[in-house]
Amino acid sequence: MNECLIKAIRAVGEEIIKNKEWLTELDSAIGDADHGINMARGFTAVDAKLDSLLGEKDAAAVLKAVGMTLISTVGGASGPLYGTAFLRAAAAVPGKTAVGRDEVAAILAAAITGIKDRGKAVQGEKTMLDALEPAYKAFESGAAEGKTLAGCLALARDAAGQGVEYTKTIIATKGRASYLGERSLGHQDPGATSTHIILAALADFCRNTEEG
Amino acid sequence: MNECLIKAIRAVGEEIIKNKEWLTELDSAIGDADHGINMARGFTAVDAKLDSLLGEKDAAAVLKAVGMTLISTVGGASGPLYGTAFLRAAAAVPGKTAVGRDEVAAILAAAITGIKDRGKAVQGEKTMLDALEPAYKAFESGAAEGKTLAGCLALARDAAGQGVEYTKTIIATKGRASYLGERSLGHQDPGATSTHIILAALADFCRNTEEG
Amino acid sequence: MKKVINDPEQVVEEMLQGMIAAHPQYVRRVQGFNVLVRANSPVAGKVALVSGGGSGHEPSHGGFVGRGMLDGAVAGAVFTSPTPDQVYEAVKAVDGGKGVLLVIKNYTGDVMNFEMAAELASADGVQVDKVIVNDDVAVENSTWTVGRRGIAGTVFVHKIAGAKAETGAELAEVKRVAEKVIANVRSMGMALAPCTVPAAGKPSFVLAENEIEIGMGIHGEPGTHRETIRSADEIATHLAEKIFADNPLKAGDSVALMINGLGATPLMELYIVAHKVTALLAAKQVKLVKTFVGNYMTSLEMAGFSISVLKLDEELQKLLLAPADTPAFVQM
Amino acid sequence: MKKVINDPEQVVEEMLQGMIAAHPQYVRRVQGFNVLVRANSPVAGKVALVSGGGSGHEPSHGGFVGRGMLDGAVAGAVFTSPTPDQVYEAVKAVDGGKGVLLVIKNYTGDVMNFEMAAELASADGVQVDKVIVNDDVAVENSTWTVGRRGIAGTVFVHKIAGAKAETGAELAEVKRVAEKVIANVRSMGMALAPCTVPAAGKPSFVLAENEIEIGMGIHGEPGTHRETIRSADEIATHLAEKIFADNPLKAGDSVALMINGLGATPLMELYIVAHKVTALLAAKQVKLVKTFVGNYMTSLEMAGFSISVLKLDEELQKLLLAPADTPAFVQM
Ligand SMILES: Nc1ncnc2c1ncn2[C@@H]1O[C@H](COP(=O)(O)OP(=O)(O)O)[C@@H](O)[C@H]1O
Ligand SMILES: Nc1ncnc2c1ncn2[C@@H]1O[C@H](COP(=O)(O)OP(=O)(O)O)[C@@H](O)[C@H]1O
Ligand SMILES: [Mg+2]
Ligand SMILES: [Mg+2]
Ligand SMILES: [Mg+2]
Ligand SMILES: [Mg+2]
Repeated sequence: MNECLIKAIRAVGEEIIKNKEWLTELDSAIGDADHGINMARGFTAVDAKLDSLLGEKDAAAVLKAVGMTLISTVGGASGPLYGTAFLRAAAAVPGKTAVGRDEVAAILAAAITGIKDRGKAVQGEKTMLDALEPAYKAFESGAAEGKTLAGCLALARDAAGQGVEYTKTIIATKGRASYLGERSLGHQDPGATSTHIILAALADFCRNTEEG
Repeated sequence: MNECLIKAIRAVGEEIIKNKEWLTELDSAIGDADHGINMARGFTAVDAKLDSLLGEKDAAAVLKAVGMTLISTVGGASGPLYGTAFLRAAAAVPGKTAVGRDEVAAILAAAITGIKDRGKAVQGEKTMLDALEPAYKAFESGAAEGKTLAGCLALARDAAGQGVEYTKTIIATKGRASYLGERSLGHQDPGATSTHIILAALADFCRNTEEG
Repeated sequence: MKKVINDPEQVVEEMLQGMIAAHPQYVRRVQGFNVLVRANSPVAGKVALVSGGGSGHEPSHGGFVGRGMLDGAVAGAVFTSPTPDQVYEAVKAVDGGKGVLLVIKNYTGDVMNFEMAAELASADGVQVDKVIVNDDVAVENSTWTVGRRGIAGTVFVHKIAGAKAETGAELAEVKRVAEKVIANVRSMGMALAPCTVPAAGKPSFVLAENEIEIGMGIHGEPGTHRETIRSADEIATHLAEKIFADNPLKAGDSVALMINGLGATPLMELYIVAHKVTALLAAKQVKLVKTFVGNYMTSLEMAGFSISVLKLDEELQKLLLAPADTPAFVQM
Repeated sequence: MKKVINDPEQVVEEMLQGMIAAHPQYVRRVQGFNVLVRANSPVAGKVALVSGGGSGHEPSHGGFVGRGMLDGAVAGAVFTSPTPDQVYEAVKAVDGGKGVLLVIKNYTGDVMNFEMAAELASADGVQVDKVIVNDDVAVENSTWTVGRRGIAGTVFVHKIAGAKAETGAELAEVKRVAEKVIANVRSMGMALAPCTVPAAGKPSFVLAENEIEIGMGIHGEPGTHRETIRSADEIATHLAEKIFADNPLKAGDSVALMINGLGATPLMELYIVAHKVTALLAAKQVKLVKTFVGNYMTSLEMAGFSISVLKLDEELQKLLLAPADTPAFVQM
């Protein structure tokens, strides 16, 4: 199953790298034109790191390695934030060798807490949290309805997508975009967008796995 | 008659200033884009200087003041060259209170010697000499044929114009344009052009004076 | 994108190699990291200063590594904060036993990455403290933002805290002086033309032929607003007055002034700005102790400039005028 | 044309006023002239150095007026040699009784105007001599031209002859050293983008997005040829090899290196060039005594750079490393 986790993370990385230019373009509108570049650099390094973890049984060990790699390669604001999210995710699934629906729920919850601890933002400040928090809620409600992991992730992805749309309607009060004041209106947040991409990649990956 | 000289020099200045942009454009092709700016600055200063010379009877004094003014305001290569030309012109008409055909011939000859002494160029190096030397020759042949001052100056102007055309066909070996080597081919020399403008203005002025 | 580079992915690496090849008297590289430290680091018996941030602000920060200023500089990717492990290596390489002060420009990414590094180094038993520079008055409503940004005024922090550290002062003292500089320095910038992050390949924004951007940051991010270009005197007065409004000056005050080029603005234009700003200060009967005109905190090849005014007391003045010897800042 | 200026006709005047307002410790203006001299000029018992040329090359030359370098700098209109009367005033203001050396860049206008000034000053009984700098190897066939141009290598003449003058040496000695520098320094430049003379209002040439100009002068005049843009390493190698061909280096030789920005090129790119050129020198087993990277001899906001290599003997090396204290060049 951790082979599966590794594959899932690789799938996430592929999507991030595919969207490198788009994310950078979004960041050039309200930031400093590097979000895609940063994330792609990070997930390229993660991909290499995962090669050395192929035999790893412990999900927490994989997640921790991913977190450390992101922290040491992404930089900027998103590096410590996504990195911390993965480190906390690791701490949320100690010793687990299989990652199912409940584990993913715990991972999402821990990631949110980690991002909030590190970045001191709350929902509504035009950050990745505006995608991740609604995604987690949707995931939880899917789980309450007894949906599969893939089903829950599909809900999470859609909620994240709505969260991205929502970021267009608000003024940034955290991160670099906050310097723009009203000028940040109308633009979607790059970090929320990358969170959406990550969740979409995970949803796709799990649907294919469950179906295949 | 020196009132006339002063008026003639003012007429020259007007034409130079009118052609400021064009001369600069010519210089931007094979030089450093300042010949028109330099010459216009110089003749603007000359115009102001002439105000203080209205009562001056001595042609040499007027020409010397013009030369000094050009030297101290034009700068670049053309400043010392045109300035020296006027200083030498002054020396060629000591004490004269009237400037007729013979005086102008002496002035042109002295100017050429001055420019050559100062700039060490000869004809065919793509400089102002390529306009001035044929102009002087044409002036002299007109004088030999008994033409009036205006007639001689018309010949000089036309010869200078041909000289300008000739500069398009040669490679510069003096001044800034020489750095271009073959790339200076096809372009007319800015300094030859300003010499042509000066002679044309003088020819016009004298024709009007003789006719009027 | 037209640049003198080899590979957009290698610009930071090759720049750092160029810096150590050019200035071995001043700096060496911490092997395997994008960290420059003094050739003789660690300096025993001295608090060490570490700064850094995204690359593209050269000579900030590597150019200020040397006696009287920084001990170490960490270079992130272009306009991207360096990662904690890089900062951590810098701290370890420069610590001479008296502790390390991190000079951080106030950007979310910089603050988080440097703080994570401080946590790592503290866990190792290194005494680490930090100051956060936020001199940019363009960002007005700081209750609604993450606070003002750090821009060119940071160089005054390097200079003055660096001079203090050189006296053998304790970490708390060096930090106190750095915070005093931060409390007294204000800056604001503008841009005529954008810059292009090599890896992005195109300019981060576009300005019309008659448009300028006011309140520029130093990362190619847009400023606070755009306006039609005005005369140098009008622009300089506008920026200076925002600075004066935020940190009022009275007759008899002493200041240091920096007219900082953003990368592509010729010194001629910077001196034309200096001409106006020095006149504004003279009109206020403010004493100008020293003026710095040049490229200190750049934004790649952005055209534009920033003005920084630092109010000086006797302590700051003495430290400002103390000697410094670094690749990009030498003072007798 | 997008510039931080007030009036194209006033740029030199306002720049000079800005320079004296910014650096009263270093320079003062000769009243009524576009001449900057040391604050304490004339310095008695010392040969004085005067240089200058068109404006737009800042920090050349006013930025190099100060102890250990120039005594006076004359600023012409943008890219236009100053007039003899201006140079003459500079000579008079700095002559401390031991004579004055004029450092002239080899351009027809500069040479003629400075020579006319020398004639005026000599007639006054001032001991005046001159050297003409012609370091630019781009201009090859010097029998067909007025000879090579003077570009960034001129700064080495200022530095080294300035240091010699500071020792109290006689005019002939200072001149000898200046000529030795001229004999041993070679430079070559390139441009990515043109510049605009304020009074002209538009760029002096146009380059396509993928075109560069090789063998650039410093007056916005075209270079020797155009080519398609190549990598930094290739361009740097091309320029360096032209320099090496003109003044061959052998293992064990000592040199100083200058990677000079033309105005709009970020330090990052200059250091990428430095990375390559220092490697080429190392491969030749040449000893690199000191490397200067930055904007020393600019061409307004032109993008591009030049490389200068100065072969050093013991005398030149010692003088190069001697202290200097000027607005734009400080060395401990
Ligand atoms: N305090 C914060 N909390 C959560 N997310 C944040 C915070 N600050 C910034 N972000 C996220 O980081 C993204 C920008 O990341 P990136 O461009 O990589 O870093 P930087 O802004 O340092 O260049 C923003 O779009 C936003 O989603
Ligand atoms: N040695 C010389 N002898 C005669 N004329 C010269 C010489 N050198 C340059 N010129 C003339 O000067 C003109 C350029 O003048 P200008 O642009 O004002 O000076 P600069 O070249 O210093 O910028 C050239 O077009 C040429 O006609
Ligand atoms: Mg960003
Ligand atoms: Mg010219
Ligand atoms: Mg960034
Ligand atoms: Mg000129």
